[in-house]
Amino acid sequence: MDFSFSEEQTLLKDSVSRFVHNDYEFAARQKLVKSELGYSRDHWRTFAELGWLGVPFAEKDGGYGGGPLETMLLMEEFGKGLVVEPYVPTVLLAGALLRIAGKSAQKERYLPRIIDGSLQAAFAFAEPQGRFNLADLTTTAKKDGEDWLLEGYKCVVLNGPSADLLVVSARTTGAQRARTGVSLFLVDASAAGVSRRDYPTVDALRASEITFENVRLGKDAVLGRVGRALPVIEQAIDEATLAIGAEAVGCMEVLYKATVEYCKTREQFGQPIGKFQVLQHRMVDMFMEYEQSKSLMYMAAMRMAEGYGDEAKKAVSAFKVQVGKSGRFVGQNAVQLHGGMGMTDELNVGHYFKRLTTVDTLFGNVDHHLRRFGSL
Amino acid sequence: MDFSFSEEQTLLKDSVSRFVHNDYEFAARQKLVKSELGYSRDHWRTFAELGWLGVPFAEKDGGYGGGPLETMLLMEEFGKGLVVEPYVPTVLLAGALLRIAGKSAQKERYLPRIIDGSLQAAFAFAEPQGRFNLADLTTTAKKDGEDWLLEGYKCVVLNGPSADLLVVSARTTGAQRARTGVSLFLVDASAAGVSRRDYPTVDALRASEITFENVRLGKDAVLGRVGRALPVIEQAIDEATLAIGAEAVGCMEVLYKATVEYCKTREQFGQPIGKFQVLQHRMVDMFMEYEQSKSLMYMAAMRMAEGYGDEAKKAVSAFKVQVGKSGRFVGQNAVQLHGGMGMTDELNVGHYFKRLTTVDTLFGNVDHHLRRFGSL
Amino acid sequence: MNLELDAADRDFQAEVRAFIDAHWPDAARAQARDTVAREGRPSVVERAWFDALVARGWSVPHWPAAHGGANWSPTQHYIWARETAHADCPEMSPFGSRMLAPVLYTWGSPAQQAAHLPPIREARITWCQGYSEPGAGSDLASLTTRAVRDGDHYVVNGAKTWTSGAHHADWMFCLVRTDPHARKKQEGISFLLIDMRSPGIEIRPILILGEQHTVNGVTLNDVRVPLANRVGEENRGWTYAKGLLTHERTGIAGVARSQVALRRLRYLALANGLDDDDVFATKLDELEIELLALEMTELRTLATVEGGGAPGPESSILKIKGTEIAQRIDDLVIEALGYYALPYPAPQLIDNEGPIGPMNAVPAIRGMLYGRAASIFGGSNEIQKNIIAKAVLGL
Amino acid sequence: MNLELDAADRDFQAEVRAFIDAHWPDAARAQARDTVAREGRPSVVERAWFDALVARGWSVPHWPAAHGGANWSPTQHYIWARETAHADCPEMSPFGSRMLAPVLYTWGSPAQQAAHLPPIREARITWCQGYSEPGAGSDLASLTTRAVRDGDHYVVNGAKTWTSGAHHADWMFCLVRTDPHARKKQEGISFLLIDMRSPGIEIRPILILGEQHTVNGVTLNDVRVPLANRVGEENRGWTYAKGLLTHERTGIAGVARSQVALRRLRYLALANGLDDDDVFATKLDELEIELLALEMTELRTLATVEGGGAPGPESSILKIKGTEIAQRIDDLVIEALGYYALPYPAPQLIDNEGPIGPMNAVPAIRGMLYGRAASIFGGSNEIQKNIIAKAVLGL
Repeated sequence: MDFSFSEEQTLLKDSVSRFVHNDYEFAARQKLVKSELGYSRDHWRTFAELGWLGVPFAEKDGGYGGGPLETMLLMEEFGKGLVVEPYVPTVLLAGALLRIAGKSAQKERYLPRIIDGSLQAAFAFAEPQGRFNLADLTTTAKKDGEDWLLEGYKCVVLNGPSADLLVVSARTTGAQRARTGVSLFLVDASAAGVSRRDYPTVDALRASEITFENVRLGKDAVLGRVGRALPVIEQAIDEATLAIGAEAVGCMEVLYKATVEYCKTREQFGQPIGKFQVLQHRMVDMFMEYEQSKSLMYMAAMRMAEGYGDEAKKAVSAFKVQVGKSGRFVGQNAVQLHGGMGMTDELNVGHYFKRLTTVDTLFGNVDHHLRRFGSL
Repeated sequence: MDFSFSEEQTLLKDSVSRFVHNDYEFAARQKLVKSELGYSRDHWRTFAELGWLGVPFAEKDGGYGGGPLETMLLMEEFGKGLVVEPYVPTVLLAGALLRIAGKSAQKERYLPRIIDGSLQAAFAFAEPQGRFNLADLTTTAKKDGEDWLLEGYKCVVLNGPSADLLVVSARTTGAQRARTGVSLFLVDASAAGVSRRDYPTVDALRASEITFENVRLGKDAVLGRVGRALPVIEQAIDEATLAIGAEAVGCMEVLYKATVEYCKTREQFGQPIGKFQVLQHRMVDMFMEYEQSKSLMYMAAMRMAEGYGDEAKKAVSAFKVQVGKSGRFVGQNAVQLHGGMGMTDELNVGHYFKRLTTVDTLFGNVDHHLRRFGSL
Repeated sequence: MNLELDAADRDFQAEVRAFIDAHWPDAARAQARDTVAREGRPSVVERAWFDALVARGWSVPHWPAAHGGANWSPTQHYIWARETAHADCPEMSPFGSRMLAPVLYTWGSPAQQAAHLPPIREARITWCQGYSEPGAGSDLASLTTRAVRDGDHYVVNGAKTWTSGAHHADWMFCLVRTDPHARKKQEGISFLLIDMRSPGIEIRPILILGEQHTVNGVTLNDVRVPLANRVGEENRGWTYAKGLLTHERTGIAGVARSQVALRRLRYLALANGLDDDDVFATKLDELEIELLALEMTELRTLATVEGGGAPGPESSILKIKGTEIAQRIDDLVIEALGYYALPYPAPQLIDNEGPIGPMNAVPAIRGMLYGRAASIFGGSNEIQKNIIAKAVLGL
Repeated sequence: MNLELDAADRDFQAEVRAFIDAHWPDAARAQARDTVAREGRPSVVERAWFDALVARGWSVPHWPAAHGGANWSPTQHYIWARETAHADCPEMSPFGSRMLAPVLYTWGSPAQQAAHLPPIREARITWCQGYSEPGAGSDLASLTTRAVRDGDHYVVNGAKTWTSGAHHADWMFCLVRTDPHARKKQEGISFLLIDMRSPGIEIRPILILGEQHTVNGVTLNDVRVPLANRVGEENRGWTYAKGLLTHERTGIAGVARSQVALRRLRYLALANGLDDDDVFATKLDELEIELLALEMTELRTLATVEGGGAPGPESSILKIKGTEIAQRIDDLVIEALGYYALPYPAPQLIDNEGPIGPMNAVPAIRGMLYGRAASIFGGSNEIQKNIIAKAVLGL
């Protein structure tokens, strides 16, 4: 058993932490989210220069050679700063699918551009009827000679507005919820037949509803094996789940500490409100939720690092359940204990709360992962 | 809408309250539960003299002509005193079955003896495999000429040790859990083939495991219609559920008030512990649980008084869910806030806690009634 | 004891339903349900509804009959609240009709009553409440906005915050400090009516979680307020303000609103593939039971009041449980929506292109965010529990 | 970072398992699982187990090696705790081995160490703890039992309460007040070792919920205690007693015990027709996740200690979460048992006629009742949270 970080891991963590601390103060972040793009291309270039966009990719593919532990460290720090740059959709979702299932030619074509920051990507997997079931697909791809014709509708595609490349899950055979018959396609976002409706999300990210009408794709658009993509999708989603969970742990740390600080200084009825025992115990509960989440974050990351299998899936689901519950508790009570101030848009507290709410939903909420945990 | 009690109802409530207050102090009750019998025959005679044993029976049957509201008032007061006399099994279970389903001859034979206190009875319905499903029966009764032969095993039969008369549910036709094919039989406790193992329960009542081996019963032993007894059983159990729920409300009132009093006087760290805000809010929560339970008690009693149907069943289940949760919360926290004293056998607090724990289980726990509520 | 409405109340219920059917058409209902609630002046259909209320004498039913109230029994008020909530009828702004009016008809001068009660009753004038100040949150009485006499005026300087609807309001009722040397901080406070067009008033929007604009910061710089606009005696304002806090209990639990919300949640769950989900169904059933209990608790309070008594201890539960249940429903709505809890387009985008996802996804997330205020504003739930501990349990 | 045991630890784990297999036979395991735990002297199989421990040098592994400890790393302690809990091995009474011994080997005289440590190590002598007093519950330092010098003895008068195992104990370690005039109440307290056969000691059983006899009231009337039985300096006893509270953290969370209990609960649920019950299954899964989190939190603490650091803030969670989880498991056991949660026959009846209902129904309800003490005794969970608020959050 070993809970320590390597020197390289510590360097990575420190460099992200420094960036968040020095270059990502809340006011600047708020300007970004109100901009047309919704994030900063300059920051994205910085990420590329510091090697962060290559963290999960193998050195032979031009990456940093990191794994779940490195992603965890980076995302936890991102969480502390509520970083809005589309790291998850581009690097951790589309990037992971290419990393896991891509043929050499596909990797060579896309990974360097992800790593150097010149390509934005998104993973279009969710459908309105499918809830959190990754196999529940009405989007279809049908053979037409050598080509494929893609037809369907994807909802809440994160980073949809910026994405150059879309990775799309579609059914090539089988019934609507069958585990086999699911395939992945690489689609140029500007291809004929692709139309988007873009919007911000409640946590100030950007997403799209995307319609695919008779989109013609060449055979090299297939990512991985035809009809066998579900396990690949599951792995990518589990990696991303660990990542946003780590982000949530970062959010919770900021929130419980900010609440403690606020309650030490805010006076009511002639004393700091932190002297009220009920609020003290509430903050102790927030602290405990944070620590328990952090514990399962370590477990999930270590299990994922050991190799992807049932143990890892189970650990990720356990972590996601904990983060969902703890995040709700910590977020709601941070707002509550900040009183009116916690309700305002100008204070950062409410924004962490919104991100925690979103993290609970993303990639399956508490109930979903509880059921998955029990079934594994 | 009318939340007031009639003069007669108030008189009944006051008379039970007076008895509990004057004749049922905790020390005397503790002597009773340690006696061989486990309760007081003198008290039982008093109940008969005051007319309480006839409360739910029609005036033409020699009863008081009361209904769910009267039973509720009486049981709530019993709850405050942790009364151990077997009112529920004799009057409210066996009595209700006779009242609802009995032929004139059966009522004439048994009801006067229940009402005058000379007959003790029990309802043997639960079986080890059946959990809270009243229709899940492996006990069978088979025709043998004009007679019936009863065969099977019943568990946790309340008042089994004292009962002269057993009402027994048994399957006469159909599959183990079928809603039809359930019948009721009146069985003399001393009949050949009936054997018992007696024991105390955790809340200091008495119960038995009862084996029926080839017990021969005459045709007049059938209570109600052969194969159609389930609705009758459900009604009797619902009436009894309302009754023990009301008892639990009485328990909760005693507990929250006792806890408030204790915390006002008990000093720690130089002040009454009732000055600690965390304990204050805990007691507020206890108080709220009590009030919410009381509200649903009124609702359930009024719905039952309007007539037995789905509305009434739903209200009883809602009440039982509330009582199960509130009882656990109030009981556990009364013990917690009394500290070490709450853990002792000598203080009454722990005994109320034990009774509340039992009430949660009896006639179906929170999960059972939640499911029933949702299905109605 | 029984739960049935008596014949007279059943007649009243029928009358209310007929009135709603006549004046609040189905189309208005559907729109109220599926769009984001808007702040500010009533829309055309809302205006028509308020006019119908005024014509019928039902716009301020809880006022004394002399001032235009309807003389209803508590049960009638309960029926009214339930029926209008279930039909999604618009509510009059509470600041004038429920918060200021009782102060005016109890302690206001005849001139003040004549000037201000009719426009409130007719929903022609909107009010905002100037109580909270930066720095004095739950500890309301430590307010510092100063009013100094200058001839027949007060000159008011200070700042108010969390002022709901200040940006739409014609008038503000306001607590100000007139005696900074009073022995107790509660004793130097006066109650003023301030015209929002007065020079020296500045309004700064405070955006609430999710960029919603309902509350404001209000600065008062040398605002001149005629002495005639002081309600009651000088330095007794706290008594008036505090009096009205206990004045109004009906509806504080929000039972009818939560019933409507829970019904919609069940529909939403069905529409989102949760119909077979026992675990989710259990959560809904648990909530429904809690809500039933709360409704009965409210009815018990009503019955006491109807019998001429003061509300019993059970009434103190209403706000705490009411907000807990409402917030829990909001949370479950988010759970039910799945990914469609995320989109948060600007209202104009919805107007132009229609909603994203199911019809009520957007009001839902907005409602959840704003709903967090319910346990904070108007005396946080922690403060409520302090009050129960002291007043009910004697701790 | 990784969770795998290294080769040396895996070897150790194998060694422990082999030891358990050799000295704690399956029959003993089954009996430990299915019967009511008994107080007092070890049974024959338990005696054999303790003897094997002593022979192997593993009876007090956490002690310094000089006094017979095993010199294990924190990871080895963790492995030991887990393996023995999963095999239902008996535990040595903690009063001598975990609570008194650290005081003795840190502050005791050579004579005291020589006299008392070996019999504790060999499980030949049992101790009880005389800290709590009637009137001083969580506020331990306000104790009033007086010790007055009389030649080379103290004469002790007073009363102790909640004294676990006093009725079996040979000795009691005890806090007494030697200076009633000390400036702070913590400063006039001394730490005495008292022979329970001394004249003047009276023991009164205090039955715990459900007539269980584990704790006692102990009265001391003119009990004469040699000065040589005082540990350390006079009036410094509080320091010694307090020191040991932070001494021992491993196992405080009861993770292994709760894992065993949860595994049994799953079995019980299956045996009681709950295998298809999604709602119940969800509760078990939620608990399992909480327990996983707690185990990881404990491992993080272990890792810090192993690295030579002081336990981090996360360690303060262990007791609170540990007892919450254990009590929740107890509650679910009662739920799973259904009607068979009710029978409560005297132990003799079970001995004579066998259990009523499933094998472990009776230990279950007894355990649930006694388990309520876990959040009260040894510093209530409320006190624990006060400590975290102050020490960790700086509030």
